[in-house]
Amino acid sequence: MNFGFTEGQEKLRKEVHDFIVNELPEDYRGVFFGVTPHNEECAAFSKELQRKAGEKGWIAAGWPKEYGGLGLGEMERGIVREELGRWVLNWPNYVGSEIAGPAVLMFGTEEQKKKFLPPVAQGKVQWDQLFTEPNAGSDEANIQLRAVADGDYFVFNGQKMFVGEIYEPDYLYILARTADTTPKHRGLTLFLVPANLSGISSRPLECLSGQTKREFFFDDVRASKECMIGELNRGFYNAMASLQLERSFLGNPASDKRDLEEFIQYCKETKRNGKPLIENPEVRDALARMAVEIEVNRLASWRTVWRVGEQEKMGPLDYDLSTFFRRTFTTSRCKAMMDIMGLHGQLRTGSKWAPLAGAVLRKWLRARSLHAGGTTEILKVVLAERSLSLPRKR
Amino acid sequence: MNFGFTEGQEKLRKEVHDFIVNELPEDYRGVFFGVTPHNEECAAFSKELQRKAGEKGWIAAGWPKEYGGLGLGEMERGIVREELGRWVLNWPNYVGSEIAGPAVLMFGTEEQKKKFLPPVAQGKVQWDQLFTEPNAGSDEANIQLRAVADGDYFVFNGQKMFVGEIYEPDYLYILARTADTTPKHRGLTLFLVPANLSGISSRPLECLSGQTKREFFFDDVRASKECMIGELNRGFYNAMASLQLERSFLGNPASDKRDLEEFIQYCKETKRNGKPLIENPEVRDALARMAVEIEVNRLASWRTVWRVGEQEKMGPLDYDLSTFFRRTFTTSRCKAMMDIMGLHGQLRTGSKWAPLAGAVLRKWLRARSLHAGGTTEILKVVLAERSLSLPRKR
Amino acid sequence: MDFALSEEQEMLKKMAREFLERACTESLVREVERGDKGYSPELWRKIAELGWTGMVFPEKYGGTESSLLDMAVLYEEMGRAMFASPHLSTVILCGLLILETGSEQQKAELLPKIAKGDLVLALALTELDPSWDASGVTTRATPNKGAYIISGTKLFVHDAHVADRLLCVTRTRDSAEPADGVTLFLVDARSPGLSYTLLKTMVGDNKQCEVVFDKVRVPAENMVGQLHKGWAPAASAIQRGAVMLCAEMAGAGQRVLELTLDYAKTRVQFDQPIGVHQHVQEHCIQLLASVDSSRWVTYQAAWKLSQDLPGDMEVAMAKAWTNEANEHACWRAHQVFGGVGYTSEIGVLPIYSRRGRAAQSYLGDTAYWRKKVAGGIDGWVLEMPKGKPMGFWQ
Amino acid sequence: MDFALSEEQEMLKKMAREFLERACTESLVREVERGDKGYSPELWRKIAELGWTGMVFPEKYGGTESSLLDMAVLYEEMGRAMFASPHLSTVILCGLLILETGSEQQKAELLPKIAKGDLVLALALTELDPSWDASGVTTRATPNKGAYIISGTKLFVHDAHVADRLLCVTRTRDSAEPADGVTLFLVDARSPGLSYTLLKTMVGDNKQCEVVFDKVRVPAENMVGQLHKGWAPAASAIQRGAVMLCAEMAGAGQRVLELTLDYAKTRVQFDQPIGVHQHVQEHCIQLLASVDSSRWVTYQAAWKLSQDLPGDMEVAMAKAWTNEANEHACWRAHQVFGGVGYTSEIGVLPIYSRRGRAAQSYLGDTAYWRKKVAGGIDGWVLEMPKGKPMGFWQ
Repeated sequence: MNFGFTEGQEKLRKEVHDFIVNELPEDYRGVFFGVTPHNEECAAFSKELQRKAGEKGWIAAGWPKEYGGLGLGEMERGIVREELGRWVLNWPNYVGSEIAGPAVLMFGTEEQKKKFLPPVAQGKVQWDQLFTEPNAGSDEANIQLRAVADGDYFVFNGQKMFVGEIYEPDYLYILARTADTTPKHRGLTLFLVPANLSGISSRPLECLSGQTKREFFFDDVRASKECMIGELNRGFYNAMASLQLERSFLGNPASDKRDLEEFIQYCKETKRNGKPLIENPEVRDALARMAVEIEVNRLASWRTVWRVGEQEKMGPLDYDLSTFFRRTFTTSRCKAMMDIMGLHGQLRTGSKWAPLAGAVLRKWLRARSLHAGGTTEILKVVLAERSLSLPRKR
Repeated sequence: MNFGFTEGQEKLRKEVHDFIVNELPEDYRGVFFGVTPHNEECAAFSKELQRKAGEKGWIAAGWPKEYGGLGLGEMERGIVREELGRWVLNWPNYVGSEIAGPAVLMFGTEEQKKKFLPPVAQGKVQWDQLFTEPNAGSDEANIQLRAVADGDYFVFNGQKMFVGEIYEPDYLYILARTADTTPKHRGLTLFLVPANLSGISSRPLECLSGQTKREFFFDDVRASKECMIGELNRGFYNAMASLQLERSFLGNPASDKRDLEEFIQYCKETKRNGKPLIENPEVRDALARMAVEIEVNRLASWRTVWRVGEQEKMGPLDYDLSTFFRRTFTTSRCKAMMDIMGLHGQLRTGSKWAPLAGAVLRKWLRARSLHAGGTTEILKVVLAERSLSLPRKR
Repeated sequence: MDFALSEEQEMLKKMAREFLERACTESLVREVERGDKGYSPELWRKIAELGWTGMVFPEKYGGTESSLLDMAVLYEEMGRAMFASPHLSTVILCGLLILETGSEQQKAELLPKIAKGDLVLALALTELDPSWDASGVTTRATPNKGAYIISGTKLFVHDAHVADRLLCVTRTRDSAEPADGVTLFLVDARSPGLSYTLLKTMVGDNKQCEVVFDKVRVPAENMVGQLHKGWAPAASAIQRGAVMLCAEMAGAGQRVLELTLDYAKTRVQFDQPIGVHQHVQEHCIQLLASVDSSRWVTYQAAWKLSQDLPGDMEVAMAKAWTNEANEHACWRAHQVFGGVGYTSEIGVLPIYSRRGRAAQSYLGDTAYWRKKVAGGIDGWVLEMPKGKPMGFWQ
Repeated sequence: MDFALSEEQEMLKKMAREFLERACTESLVREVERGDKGYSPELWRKIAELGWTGMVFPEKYGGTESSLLDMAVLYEEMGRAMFASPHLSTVILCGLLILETGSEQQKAELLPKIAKGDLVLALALTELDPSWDASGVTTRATPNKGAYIISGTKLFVHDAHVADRLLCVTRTRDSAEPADGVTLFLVDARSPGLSYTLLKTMVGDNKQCEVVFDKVRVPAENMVGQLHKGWAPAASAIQRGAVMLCAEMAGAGQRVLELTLDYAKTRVQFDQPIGVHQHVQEHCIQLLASVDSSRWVTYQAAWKLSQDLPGDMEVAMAKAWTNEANEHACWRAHQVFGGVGYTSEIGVLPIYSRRGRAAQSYLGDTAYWRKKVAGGIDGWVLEMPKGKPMGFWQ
């Protein structure tokens, strides 16, 4: 056992850390990790930062060099993600580097890899993920957006919902129905289509936290057959296989820790009933609890990353608790922080009295729905059936 | 709405209260509410107290006068139970007055009522309930103890488990299989048989809390046909119908409150790190939380009692949350009390250093299994399907 | 004990439900959220015509002497309908305070106007270091030639920007006992030296302000109640307001429960309604428990205040419990609704969620009221039985 | 980062597992619980032969210089096997303290005896107002003619009744800083003036005593470490012991998880294994999460101490978390097992339950360690980025 890092790993960590510290503005707080207020300047800044990181090779550090990566191992990729998380940061094109890119890498043709991956790794493009539909939420296989083969083209018709926050995506990563089958999973296919095709339209959906999600509509959209990723009708399985790693996200505990550090600073600086909050025993107990939970999740996340790296030796990942912990802890932590802030907690970004520029409030609002990647209930079914081999209901 | 009591109700409350205060010994603490240490003197005392209460008519206060009751309404019965609970008291023959007695009252013949009920109401007998079996826990219909008709007799063979703490019961209230049917519920029948029949044997089962439960064995036990309560093969339904009221038990919040009062006294008298526990802000917060939860449960319990009394007007009971609250709150309350006691919490009755003579420890141990009347999981299924009309899995 | 509404209350409830369903539509609620006022003056006019703004006053001031219990019924419906108005500020907080403490002249002048809907009042209580105790009052009122000069900053003042007058809680004397030296003044909202800034909060309605008093001159006859003795009536007002907020949260919770059950029964995923799953059922049961319990603690507190019975403990328990129950209920609902409940444009759950959080922190958060409960507990006395000692515990 | 045990550790684990499964049977565990000693001297002899009592010492004292991390592996297995012995008292608490702080003569005399299993030691630390901080030490040691006279009462002293010597934590000087003036003495267990009373606790093994020092005379050369400077080594001993308790709880939890999963898969009710129900699955998932997380926080703390890295925060987090996780895990298991898990005679869950609770309160309960975490947080410094301000938040 070893809970430290190698010299090389520490060096990589410092490089990433120094890069970010020097690039991030002084008045920065939680830029674009889904908690950024809508702000064009901010969006432009984050794209520029992504491009600079792309030059360093850190966007898709695990990919082979020929596709723009650095060929780094799981642990090193984990370190890059952790350092990003330390600043509550994420690349705008998270879909490209963490979700769709890996699918292309695993199931794409050589042409597709050469075409699609390097721009992602260089931080030059933005991709969006279009999976969820009004009737396909936790039941992803229920997808109804159709892709029908027509000569050298596929023709897309249908609707997608709850698409991420990218304003001007270059490509759309789509799971679409290509056959009516039982079970439903067997008739889905993955596509990566240019976002500017005629017939594609979208509109914003305002969310509880002030975030914007988008709805996309496909009206006889024709895309060249080369846009299909992997085998026809294997899309559901391929998506699952390439998604596995999203579940363990080292950025989360690191960004949770940053949030906590900022909140502790707030508690040191803020007096209630004439006394700094940090001196209130109940506040101290709550902060300590948060610190412990974040550490627990950090270890669970690293354990998963390590275990994924050991797959060759030990077989497929046995269980991953990091997502479970993240969801459990985030809810209680955000509530506890809101409780500590009292009346001030309801103030949002832009109010001069808003604690931490409203960041905690946004987190709390976001915590009302921690559903990216499937509901917590689905997560529990997976843990029960796959990790614990508990029986299924007859 | 009215959250007070009528003058008559207050008078009844005072009568019961005064009776108990004067009968209970000064050094009493939580006698025989399942938390009494095994002690013959204590058992004899509780039987004697039951007999005296029987003289007052309070054991089965709701039953018609002809069967030994006072014919009191739901609210008045609630008051009697609440006053008992205030002293963490219960009648030893709880099975007779609250579980089996009501079944006899609802489904017994006139002869059975005249024979069985008055001794219960007078506090002169002890009954035991024998439902659970090794393979019939939450799945009560899975009962395998057989009763086979043979002339004027039923012949019983099989085993029962987790039977209450009565040392020398007079009668046994049994749910037994009388037919092999699908569904299984349709082949069960209720019986009330003398405990001294030949072929009945039992042995004690020691429990986590130091309580003793018993295991009963039936080996060709012959009991007269008159021991059958209600219709043949309707036992499951009749048991359910007569059990309904056990679920709402006003004694619980009252005894929880008494426990809390004793614990608060302990916190006032006990210094930790040189300061009374009651001055510790975290202890204060925990105590306040307990007080609120107990009040919430008290109201939920009274709401159920009131709603049961209104059944003629409003139809069958819509939902009952008192059991749900009891189980939820008891677990967290016992843990919180144990936490506050620290190292002293592990000391049990008989140690001179044991806080409150070890009563909290016993409660905490008991809280490991709050299953009387079905698991919490079954309770939730009932709430979901019956009270909320949520659909069943296909 | 009677858990049913009276016939008159049932009528009021029915009338309010029907009126608000018709008049306070989802689109109106959204419009009010976007607007500056925080309420709809047209609707305010209409509820004044219905008598809601005056019913709690005596007949001679234009009311019908409705009780606080009746008002709780009304507030439940207002919470259910997401109805936003300065009713709490004007009628419950200021109006009843004036009725209780004001001079005959003040009552005769102001109450009929309130009853008619012609006067909006706001309670200026909390400050930069907000507190619901007298110690938080630092805004100074200094006597000056038959008048008082008020200086200080009030924060989180509901409805100040649309009020005709402010009821300002000031400090007129320093003393060891913070409650001594607090004085109440009615301040004309257009007085020179008064300035308002709308706070940016997470709720669009229930607008709150920062109000700066810069040497605002108030005639001495505008004092409400006695010099230095203003805290007791202010504390009573906080109690009444807190109970109304509880009723509002309970009503909102009831609607959230209904919406959630409906969604659980009709949302189909994996070819079945999601409500068949025990994970989802658990959320629904917890929702039921939270909402139902909130109603009874709230009604009990309202009943105590209505009956002029000592209700400090009941009010404290009601707000402490209902705050937490509301947070829990909304969170459970979000778990069932998933992404759909997170989208501000689809359905109303996000509105309930945000309003609920604001109500939780207003007029005393959970920690505040739990401290009051702990204070009540300090006075508990342990009654002991009187019988002869028996030595059970040796 | 490496979450795998080394080859040697895997061997140790395997050996310990096999040995304890064979030697520490359920019936032996029950026998030890019923006995007076709290352990089996035969088994103690055997583990000494296996080297477990000395392996953590340097070779010259009869050991093999195993690390604390190795010991954590061993303690996991001992926890799993419900193995009770004075190992923690003798080797971890006292032995390592002597190794760290004792004179060469003390080490040479005592450590080889410990290693051979010929010497049992007990740490006499906590008192009537028990505390894990120096402020709790009030037992006096007064110099007297080349010796010290010790007077005071120690409570919750593990294994004192079977120890050959006690390592007694005394106060030799009063000072503003409680840690200043604490001195350690080795006291012969048969010294005149020493008396022992076994405490009645909920655990039958891990016996604890009240130890009264009534003017016990101890030669000055029995002082361990420096006069007045005994607290630092005592605090280190508490840390090491706490981590071992964590490992014991984690190992016990692992076994509880296995038993529970097995029961959930094989216990049939309603014609299906109970593990098909999501309510039961939820319990199992929570159990997995509790147990798995406990392991990693524990191993990280053990690793830090093994590497001589600063580990105050990691130890505090490990014990704070593992305490709660253990309580939670046992409670979840009880929910799955229902009545069966509550019966002391059937299965071992009740033993794990009781032992777990005792371990939680020993060597620092959750509140204690969480306070340490809060103390660590006070020192956190918020790093800020260095780029130019951009005004995102205006």
